[in-house]
Order: sequence, then structure tokens, then C-alpha cells
Amino acid sequence: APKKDFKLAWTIYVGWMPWGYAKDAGIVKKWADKYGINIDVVQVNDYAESINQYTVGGFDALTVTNMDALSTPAVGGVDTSAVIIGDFSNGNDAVILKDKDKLADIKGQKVNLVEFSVSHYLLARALASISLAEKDVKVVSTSDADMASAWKTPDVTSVVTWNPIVSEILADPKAHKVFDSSQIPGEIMDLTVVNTQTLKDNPAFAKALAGIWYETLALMTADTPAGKAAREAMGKASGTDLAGFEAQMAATKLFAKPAEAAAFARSPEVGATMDKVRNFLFTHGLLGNGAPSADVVGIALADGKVLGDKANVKFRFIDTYMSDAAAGKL
Amino acid sequence: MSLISVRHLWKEYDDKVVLEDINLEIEERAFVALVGPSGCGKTTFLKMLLSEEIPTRGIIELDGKPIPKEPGPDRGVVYQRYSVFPHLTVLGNVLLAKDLGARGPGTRLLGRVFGAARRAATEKARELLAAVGLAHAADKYPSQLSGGMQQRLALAQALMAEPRVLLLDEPFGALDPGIRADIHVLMRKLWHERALTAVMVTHDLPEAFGLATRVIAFERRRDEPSDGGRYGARIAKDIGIWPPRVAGAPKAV
Amino acid sequence: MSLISVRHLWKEYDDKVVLEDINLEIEERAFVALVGPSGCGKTTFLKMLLSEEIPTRGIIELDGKPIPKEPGPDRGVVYQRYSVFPHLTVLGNVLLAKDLGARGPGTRLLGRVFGAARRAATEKARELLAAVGLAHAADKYPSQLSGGMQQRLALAQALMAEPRVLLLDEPFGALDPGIRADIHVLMRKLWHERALTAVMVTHDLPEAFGLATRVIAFERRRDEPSDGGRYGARIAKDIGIWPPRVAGAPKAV
Amino acid sequence: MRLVNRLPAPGWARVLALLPFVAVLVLYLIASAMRLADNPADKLLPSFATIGDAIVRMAFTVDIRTGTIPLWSDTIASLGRLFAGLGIATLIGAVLGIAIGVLPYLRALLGQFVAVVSMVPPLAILPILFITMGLGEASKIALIAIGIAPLLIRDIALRVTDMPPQQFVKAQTLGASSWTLVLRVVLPQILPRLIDSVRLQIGPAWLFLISAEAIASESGLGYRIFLVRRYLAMDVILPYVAWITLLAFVMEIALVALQRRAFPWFAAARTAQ
Amino acid sequence: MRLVNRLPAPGWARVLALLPFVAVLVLYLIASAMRLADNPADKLLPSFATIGDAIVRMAFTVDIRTGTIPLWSDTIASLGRLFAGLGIATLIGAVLGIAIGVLPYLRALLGQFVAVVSMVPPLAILPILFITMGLGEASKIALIAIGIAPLLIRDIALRVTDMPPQQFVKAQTLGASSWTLVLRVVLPQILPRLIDSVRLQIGPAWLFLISAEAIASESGLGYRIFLVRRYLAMDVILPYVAWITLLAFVMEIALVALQRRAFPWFAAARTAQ
Ligand SMILES: Nc1ncnc2c1ncn2[C@@H]1O[C@H](COP(=O)(O)OP(=O)(O)OP(=O)(O)O)[C@@H](O)[C@H]1O
Ligand SMILES: Nc1ncnc2c1ncn2[C@@H]1O[C@H](COP(=O)(O)OP(=O)(O)OP(=O)(O)O)[C@@H](O)[C@H]1O
Ligand SMILES: [Mg+2]
Ligand SMILES: [Mg+2]
Repeated sequence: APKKDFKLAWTIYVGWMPWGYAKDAGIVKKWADKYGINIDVVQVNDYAESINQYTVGGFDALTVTNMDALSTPAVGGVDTSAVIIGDFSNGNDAVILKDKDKLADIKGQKVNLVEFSVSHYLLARALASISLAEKDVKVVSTSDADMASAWKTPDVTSVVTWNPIVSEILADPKAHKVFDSSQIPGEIMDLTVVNTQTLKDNPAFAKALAGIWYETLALMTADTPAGKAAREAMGKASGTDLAGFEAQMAATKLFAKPAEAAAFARSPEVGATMDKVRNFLFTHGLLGNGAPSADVVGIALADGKVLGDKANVKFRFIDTYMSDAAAGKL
Repeated sequence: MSLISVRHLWKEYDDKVVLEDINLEIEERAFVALVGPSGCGKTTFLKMLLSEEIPTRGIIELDGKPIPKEPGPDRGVVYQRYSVFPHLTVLGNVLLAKDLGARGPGTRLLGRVFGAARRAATEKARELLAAVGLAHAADKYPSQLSGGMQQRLALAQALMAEPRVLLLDEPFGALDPGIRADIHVLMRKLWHERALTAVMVTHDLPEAFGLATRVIAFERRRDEPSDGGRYGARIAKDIGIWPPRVAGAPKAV
Repeated sequence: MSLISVRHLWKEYDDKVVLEDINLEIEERAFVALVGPSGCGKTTFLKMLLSEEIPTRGIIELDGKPIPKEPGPDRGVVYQRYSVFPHLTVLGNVLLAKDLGARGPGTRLLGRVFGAARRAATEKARELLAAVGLAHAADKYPSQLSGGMQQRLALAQALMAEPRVLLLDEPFGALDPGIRADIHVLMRKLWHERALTAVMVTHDLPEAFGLATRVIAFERRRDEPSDGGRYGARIAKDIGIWPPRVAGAPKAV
Repeated sequence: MRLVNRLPAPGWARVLALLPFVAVLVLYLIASAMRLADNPADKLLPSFATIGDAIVRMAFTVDIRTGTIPLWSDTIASLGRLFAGLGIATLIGAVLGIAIGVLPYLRALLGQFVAVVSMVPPLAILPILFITMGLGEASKIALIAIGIAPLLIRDIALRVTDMPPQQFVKAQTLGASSWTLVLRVVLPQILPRLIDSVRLQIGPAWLFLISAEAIASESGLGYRIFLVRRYLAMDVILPYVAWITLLAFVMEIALVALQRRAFPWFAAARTAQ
Repeated sequence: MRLVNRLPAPGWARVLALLPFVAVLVLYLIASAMRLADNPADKLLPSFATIGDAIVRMAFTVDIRTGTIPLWSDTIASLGRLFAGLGIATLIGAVLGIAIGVLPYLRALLGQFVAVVSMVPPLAILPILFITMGLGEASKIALIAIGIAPLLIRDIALRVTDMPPQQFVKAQTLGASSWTLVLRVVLPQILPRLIDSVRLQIGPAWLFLISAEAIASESGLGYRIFLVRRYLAMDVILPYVAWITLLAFVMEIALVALQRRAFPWFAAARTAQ
């Protein structure tokens, strides 16, 4: 149903920091006023909790990766549309070994990572690249908040994690990055998604989101004192400083221009990636109890094609609002 | 007509008979001392007079009517311990009888009398404290009093509620002999001065004979372990003190 | 030479004088009763004899030597409460004196005698229990005993350690009069039969005169609130019982 | 009759005791049915059928990847850690608590320190724990022990100093040394009280266990709950929570029974005081 | 002399009490120096200078982004939640605990239920809580209240039923109704005991607060610790932990003082029993 008040949940991660900055800088209010709505931008510390809250209806929009959007809201019957593809990880996620510098050395090791997260997916892709399988290593579930201290313990010899923890760990001379997301470009996407029903009833909400996003991105990528100040504020808010934040940005392929993002959304790579992702989820039992195949949940792509069950589409890539932003129609 | 009449009273716990066919008439202004060996059911009997326990069979009447089903201000009690409230001062303990017993709507909601009623109650409480010799200790807490002073306080508190019957369960059992003698004098004085009917359980025969108008002894007819509790206690003796003590005629003080 | 001699003993707490210049000689096999008003320092005096408290000034000698700095098996004690251990059976409580007091290396490590020593100790303990009339209750816990039985047990336990001096602090203060009379008989018998020197605090004058060979009264010379504790108690009376009671000559039993 | 004097009949009392449990179930069923009508794939309040499926999957089906039944292997892993942690804490609590309670010098030395340490939030110092103990079982057990031991020490020390001083003097007049005094008089009287104290710490122990398992683990009840929380599998979380509650409740009952059996004198002695 | 009889002199006792604190500091300094010699950029055990810098940054420097001093705004946010949660739990504990203790019908109805509920690990039901209460202040306060209230209810109910039954009868013979009995006899005697119970729950309350702030918050002591944990910023974490410990310790001392002031009769009545 049409409504006036909307809530977006975001978590601290380099690709999503613009939301917090946009709120503080008044950009959110500016665009919300323009469309005559209210947007509450809420920071949630715990990423998994933010997804759960969105899934049960506590939020209308969410920052999430492509994989988690499929595994939780979509599988949970909440039809979800990716209105903004903010970036893809281009080195931000990495497999790190201690005292070893070849990926092949990972065989037989215990690997600490957040189980069933994009790190897990990255590990699967890394292993596949050297023709190993998951059974060749032993996965130990470890909370992201404690990964940095876990690394310092002698019995942890390999981890898969994301930034800023990656740079934290790589500061240790014993740490060697042996695989990272730049080797699977475009597969780990950082999205801003909206509940499809809400979107249908209130397209203005998505327009406002796109407006906010691209104004903020233009600001933060600009090589101006204002841009630097924005980056510094975001760095501080995520617990680091300007240099740390810029290092993280360097490992992220930000789509600063809406046209770029829209083009990426329409590209066939998205379909290929989502096929890998859904098969990964299916083999780990994350597509629902007793799912007969990876086809149970349908994924609609921006070009209209559907992966899986056409009658049960719960996850949609759309380029509408990114294209609108590119065309200046917001 | 007697004030309390007990007819064919039995009390059993599970299949253990404690009291067996007790019959008893207690006149107004009597002072009955209840004696008997430990465990014979004296406390149990008092509890039934207090409506703390329910008789298994038989009838207890107060003033010709069946006694109420629960304790009330018509019957006061003094125990050997735990009779006074540790969180209230001496004066507060005595005032409590008015705070709880008065019948105004505000009082029933807040459990406290106010204004003129409070001043009147305080005056009466101070009189009572003077009567039991605690005037100087009005602002102390019970834990600051000796055992004898605590029992005097319990007496004053019970009397403040002006009960028709005062029940006492070994009220002076924990006191030292010297203090006990003092409090006996007080007890006699109070009984003479106030419209009181008293039933007192005691282990101490001199105390019983020294205070009461009538001494009643409970005893189990047969009390061998092989009985397995099939026989309860009955009234074994019922002795009127001679020469009779008469309430309000304080010859004996 | 006397067994205990107390010379110019003072005890002060902060600036409050409790005992003032106490001088006392106690012969072997004496039975001293200590009486006096509440708070005059009787317990404090006993605590010093027990080395639980240290005198502020003055000397206490046992057998001509200064008393040890801490309690030991040479001096036994029975309190009004808390004398027996709730976690041990009656027999266990009495045996404990041997378990703790025996001197073998294993015993000192485990606090328990074994084998033949244990059998001998058990036999002696049962004799003592029989002497205090608790033979039938050997396997009960103290909480299952009445107050009088607990005090008998405390006596048996203290005697098991064969102390030279037995100190008693109102040991029968909490008992009912009837039970008290029984235990007085027992006390007299034990004192006659065993090599005991006893010092007993009591509130009860008949008890003091009924049991002791000598009654000592403490009293504060001046005891007005305005003194502010500047004066302590002294020995006000020291009465030998006449005709003298002699230990081991049980005429009076 | 006054409300305070009204007693329910024994049979009726049993019915009353069941009522709130039934009420919770009914409330759940209604709320669940409402959400499922809205969205049949709703994950928050799954139907009993879905929960039943999850129970069969977790408690009665061998997981092909690990070759074990998840619920049982989780339970064994968690209980092992819990008992180890509680056991170590109990041992430390008894030994140090008694020592502090009995020895004035040790009390002066450690009394204040333990009081302050017992206020340190253990979860906040986890990183230090990891570095010193590693990420394995040791650190999980240590978290439980560190979280609980200071409270047990304080509690036991307090209970020792609460013992009647007469008992200490009495034991010495029977010939006790400091050691035999502790062994024969203090320890046996403290043990049943120790059970009470440990009982109160069962809840916190589970809390620390779950937190530790959430941080780094390969098995355990807390591990599973936090793992499946990532995709909101309430059909697994709810039975796991119920199971933990049941386990904790059984532990509590077992400790009460142990206390009554092993220390028959205790209940009477406590009320006698 | 036996060890149990040896008392330290008062002055010496104060020195002894300081010793363990000094020992911890010295140990830290040594360990820190060793690690820093190995790797000057080590973050686990920062030097005192580094910690001092962090303290200046967090406690005495206004953050330009938010315009507040982080330590103070965190402390105010956390204490607000803590007091609200503890306050609600105390209220519920007192009201329900007394009601269950006093009314036999309510005891039959809720006694068992509260016992079971008090065993539910609150952290495991966090997701449900966040979903019903949202992510705002309410859910953090609720977690504290839910974690603590069942224990308080049980404790208070137990203490009410432990009151001598004579007092209940006595009050009725003075004319008390059920209501005035509670108001004038039960409540005033339970309040000082309630303070004791609440005191024991300060530790758990901080635990719940920190856990809740770690999951959903934008300020608070737990939030900050969680935020900087990813960077292993022990120079911030350690002062924060010390600060939390100090706050908890002060709360404990304040409650003890409150009990002594407000209920002068209580200490004597407790030992008199
Ligand atoms: N609630 C109860 N359930 C079962 N038996 C009880 C109960 N209350 C009392 N009894 C038993 O009833 C008998 C009488 O007890 P009561 O307390 O009335 O004796 P008493 O004469 O007051 O003894 P004492 O002089 O020791 O106070 C005792 O044998 C006691 O064990
Ligand atoms: N540890 C202490 N510190 C300060 N004053 C004390 C201490 N112990 C006892 N007193 C005081 O010493 C005085 C004597 O106390 P004590 O217990 O020896 O008296 P008592 O004669 O045994 O009295 P009662 O007959 O009541 O047992 C009392 O005024 C008491 O307040
Ligand atoms: Mg009785
Ligand atoms: Mg004394």
C-alpha cells in the first residue's frame, strides 16, 4: 500500500558508508522532502541481524550482498528487488594464509571464516580455481568482529574475510594474501535492495534512494576538499582514518556513475554470477528445507530473463532507477 | 453463655491423630493456662482457635457463633518469637494495630491512619508502651531490644487491637528467669485492667499456676511408638485455681 | 599452686573499659560459677581464658605458665548455641575430638583416625554418649535433637578431648526449666567423675549455687550513662559454697 | 476469605501450573498462523509442521557432510564445555573462597581484588583470552570459568565468614590445626552451600558458553543457533532454545536432588538457624 | 600460631589489598614491553603511552562528526539503558515476586513457569526480541529486563515465602487485609532484600547491555568496544573495560550504602535471626 514513512537499514562496510554520511550531511532529508516522504536511515551493527530485520518486515530497504539477498529474504518468501548496485568487491574480500604464500597450501588446513557468508563463497571459488573442493579444508565458523584477534592466535593459520579486517591482518608480516575477490570480479556485489511490494506501491521511495545515493557518491569520489572531508568522515565513522578508508575504497569497484551501474546490471555477467551463487547455496542447504534443486527460487534479471522457477520469482535485478538517475530523470 | 466453646474437636494430620475429642467451655475474662508434654498438640489447639488451622471434626464457637474462617482482630496472638515486625520502631509496631485495623477508606487503601486519628492512636500507643514499661524505647527497632522487651512489645501491640481473646504460645519461654518474673507481674496487671480473655500455652508449671484462673493439661492416653499415632491427646486435667482469681480484683498482684 | 591465676587483668574495647583489675586464683577441680548483670563482661572474661581475646593489661597463667596465645585442647568450651557441628552425626561430633586431636601423621593430614585407634575412639565416644544419655541417638544429626540433647552432646564432645579446664558460657540458658533440672544432675555427676576444673557463666543464681563450689559475681562499681564506659567491672563477691562441695565425693547428687 | 488465605486444591494447582505453558503455545500458534497467511514462506514464526521437520532433520537424521546427528553432536560438544567450565570454576571457587574466608591474611590480600575482578565484563576481554588460550576448546572453557569463578569465590568466602565464630574456636579446643579445621569443619559445611551457589550460576554459564560458541566454533548448541541465525532459520532456533532451557532446568533439578541426597543434614540445619 | 588466627595489622592490610592491583599492572607492563620489543606496532597489549593517547582522544576530545565526547556520550547512552532495564526488571521483580509469594493461587499458576522461563538463554532469543521491539532503545532495555526479571521474581517470591508465617497471622489479627498486609508488612521487609538481589544482577545486566549494543546501536560503551574490536584497538578497549568495571563497582557500593541508609533496621534484624 502507498505510504509516507520508510526505513532503510545499513551496516558498516566501505561500500555502504555513503548511507550514514548522507544522513549526517542532510542529503537524505533533501531528497525525501523532494518526494514528500520520510526516510529513516538506521545503522545496525550486526549485519546478519539487519538482514533478519528486513526479512521479517522491520525495514523497507536494506544494504546487502547479492548472495545474502538470495539466501535469506528471497528464500524467506520476501520478494526483493535490487534497486542500486553500489559496487562489487574488487579485492576487498581475501583468502589469507599465515607463513604460506600459495593458495594450494590451504589444502588440509583449518580455515576460519564466517560460515555461509560471502567469505565462504569466496573460499569455494578459490578452491575451485585450483581444482580443490570444500572437503579438502576444514571450515571453522568465526565471528567477523573477532577475526582480527583470532588471527593473532597460533592455531589460526588461514582465514577468509573482508575489509577492514583484511588490511588489519595484512599488516602482519606473516600474512599472505593468496586469493581475493579481484580474481572473481563482479561476483560479490554490494546492493541496496527494496521490498518489491513496497517498490510497486511507492516508486518515489526508490527514486529518492537513487537520488541520495548518486549525489553522495559524486561527492565522495570527487577530488575536492569537500570530497576529502566526506571520505574522512566515513573513515572515522567506520572506526578508521582517511588513509585506511581510501585503501578500502581502492579494493572496491564503486559505480560512481549511475550509467555504469545500470550497464553492469544489464550485463549477462549478473546472470552467470547468480547461477554460481544459487548453486553454492543449494549445495549448502541454504535454499530452504528439502529444496529439490537450485531452481526453487526464481531470480529475474534486468533483461527479463528468469533463472529457476518462473512462478516463484523472489529476487529481481532492475536497472530502472539507476537508468533514471543516469538520464537525470529523478 | 461461655465466650469460647469447643465441642468434640478432633485434629488429624494425614493419618496421625493429634487431638482427640476435646470439649471445653471458656468463660469471658478467664485466663486459661494450657500445659502438657512437648508435641501433644498445644500449639495445634491454639492455631485452631486462631483459625490458622481447620479442625478435622468438631466445632469451635466464639460468642455463640462458629469462629471465622481466618484470623482477625477479634483474636490477638503473642508467639514465642516473630511476633513483632523488625522493620518498624517500637512505636510503629504498636501503631500498626490502628493502621491496619481502622476502617476509613483512605486507611484501607494506604494501611495508615492520618491526622487527628493518628494523633489519638499515637497517644493511646504511648500509654500502652508506658504500661508495659517501654516508654523510653519508643523509637528503637526490635533488634535493639532484649528478648524480654520484645515480648512486652508484642503484648502491647496485641492489646492495641483490643482483641476479645488473647492467645499466647509460650510467650515467655525464651526469657531468662529474672526477666520472666518481671513480665509475669506485668501480665497479671494487664489481665486485671483490660477486658481480656486469655489462653496461654506454657511449659512452665509455676508460671501456669501463678498466672491462670484455670490450668488445663493435655495428655495422650496411650503414647507408645507401636500406636503409630492412632491416639490423640485429650484433656487430662482441668484445674480451677483456688482461691479463685477474679479479673479486675488485683489482690494477687 | 592454683591451676589458673589471673593477675591485674584489664580489658578495654577502644576507650570503653569492660573489665578492671581482675585478680583471681582457681584451684584444680574447682567449679566456679560466674554471675553478674548482662553486659558486665562475663563472656569477655571467658574468651580471654580461652585465648579468643587478648587482655589489654595483666596476666593469665595456666599451671604456672602464661596461657597459650590461641585456643587449644587444654581448654574445652560449651556455648549456649553453635557448640556442635550440624554436618556430623551425634557420634561423629564426639569422635571429632579424637579425629582432630590425635597426633599421628596420617591423622594430621586427613583429620581422621583409622583402624584400631578409630575403634578405640568409637568405644570411648559411645561410653561418653551413654554417660550423657544419648546412646540411642548416636546416628542422628544435631538438628534432629532437642535443645537439651544438643547441650548434652556439646558436653560429651568437649569431654572427649579431655581438657584440663572446661569453660561454659550459659550452657543451659536456652533450655526449658524441666530439662534444665535433668542436665544439672548430669553436670554434677560428670564433674564428680572426671578430672575437671570448670568455669561456668550463668544468669541463673539457683543454678550457680546449685552446681558450683564457688560463685563469683562481676559488677561495675559505678554504672551511670554519664560515665561513658570509663569504669569496668570488678569482682564484687567471691562466695565459697558452704558446706564445701568436693569433687569426687558425690554426696549432693 | 482474604486472597492470601485462599489455597488452590492440589489437583487444580497442577492444572493452573500448566496453564501458562499452554497459553504460550496457543499464542504462538495464532501469531504463526497469522504471519503464514500473509507469507507462506515466512521464517520468523514457522508452523509446528515446519518445526517438526527441522527437529527430524537436526535430531534424528545423520548429516552427510559430518557423519553425525547435529543436535546430539552439538549437545555433547556444548555440555562438555559447560561441565568443564563449571567444574573448573567450582574448584577455584571452593578452594580460593574457603582460603579467603578462613585466612585473614589472604582475605586482606585478595578480598577487594576479587570484588573488582568480578565486575569486569568477561565478554569485553575476549581478545586477550584468545591470544593466551588460542581459539580452541580451552578459550571457551576459560570464558565460562573466568565469568563465573570470581562470583563463586566471593560467595563462598562470604559464607565461610558467615559461619558462627564459635565453631572455629570449638574446633581448635578439640585440637584442630588450620588444615584439619578446613578439612573437617569448614569444607563439609560449605559444600552444600557451594551447590546453591553453582545452581545460581547455571544461567550465566550457558550465556558465556553461547557467546563463546558464537565467536569461533565448529559445533555446539550456541554455534548452531548463531549459524542458522544468518538465514533466520527460526525452525531450528526455537527447538534449540527449548532444548537448552530443558537442559538447564534438568541441571538445576539434579543439583537440588544432589544437595538433598548428599547432605541430608543441610535442609534441617538451615531452617533451624 | 595457627594461620587462621593470624591477623594482619590494619595498615599492613591496606598495603596487602593494593598488592594484587599493582601486580596486574606490572605484569601488563612486562608483557606489553615484550610484545612491543618484538613488534613495535603490536596492538594487543599497547603501551601506557598509547593507551593514554586513546584516553585523551576518547574522553577529552570533542568528536567533530558528532560534536560530542565519545566516552561521555557512550556512558550516558549505556547508563540510560542499563538503569531503564534494571529499573523495569526491579519493578516487575518486586510486584510479581511479592504477588507470587503472597498469593497461593498465583504461586500455583506462575511458580513453575517463571522457574522455566528463567532458564531460557536470553541471548538466543535476541532475534525474536529485535523483531518484536524493533532495533531502537526499547529492545536493548527489554533484553536487560527479560534477562533479569525472571531471576528477580523467583528470588523475591522465595524470600517472601521464607518470611516467618507468624508475621502473616499476626498482621491479620491486627486487622490487615491482603492489600494492607502486603503494603505494610511484606513490602517494607522485602525492599532491602530486593536491593541485595538487584546487586547480584548488576554483572548480568552489563553483559546483556553489551551484547545488545553490539548488535544494534549507534552509541554506548558496548557499541564502541564492538566497533573497534575489528581493528583490535586494545588501546581503546582496555580503558573502556576498566571504565565499565569501575561503573559497576560504584553501582554495587552505592546499593550497599542505600540499603544501610534507607533500612537501618535491616542489618541487625538479619544477624538477629
Ligand atoms: N503441619 C503438620 N503436619 C503434620 N504434623 C504436624 C503438623 N503440625 C504439627 N504436627 C504434629 O502434631 C503434633 C503436635 O504438635 P504441636 O506443635 O501442636 O505440639 P505442642 O504441644 O505445641 O509441642 P511443643 O510443646 O513442643 O511446642 C506433633 O507431633 C507434630 O509433629
Ligand atoms: N568486640 C567488641 N567490641 C566492642 N565492645 C565489645 C565487644 N565485645 C563485647 N563488647 C562489650 O563489652 C561488654 C561486655 O560484654 P560481654 O559479652 O562480655 O557481657 P556479658 O557479661 O557476657 O553479657 P551477657 O550476660 O549479656 O552475655 C559489653 O558492654 C559489650 O558491648
Ligand atoms: Mg508448641
Ligand atoms: Mg555473655
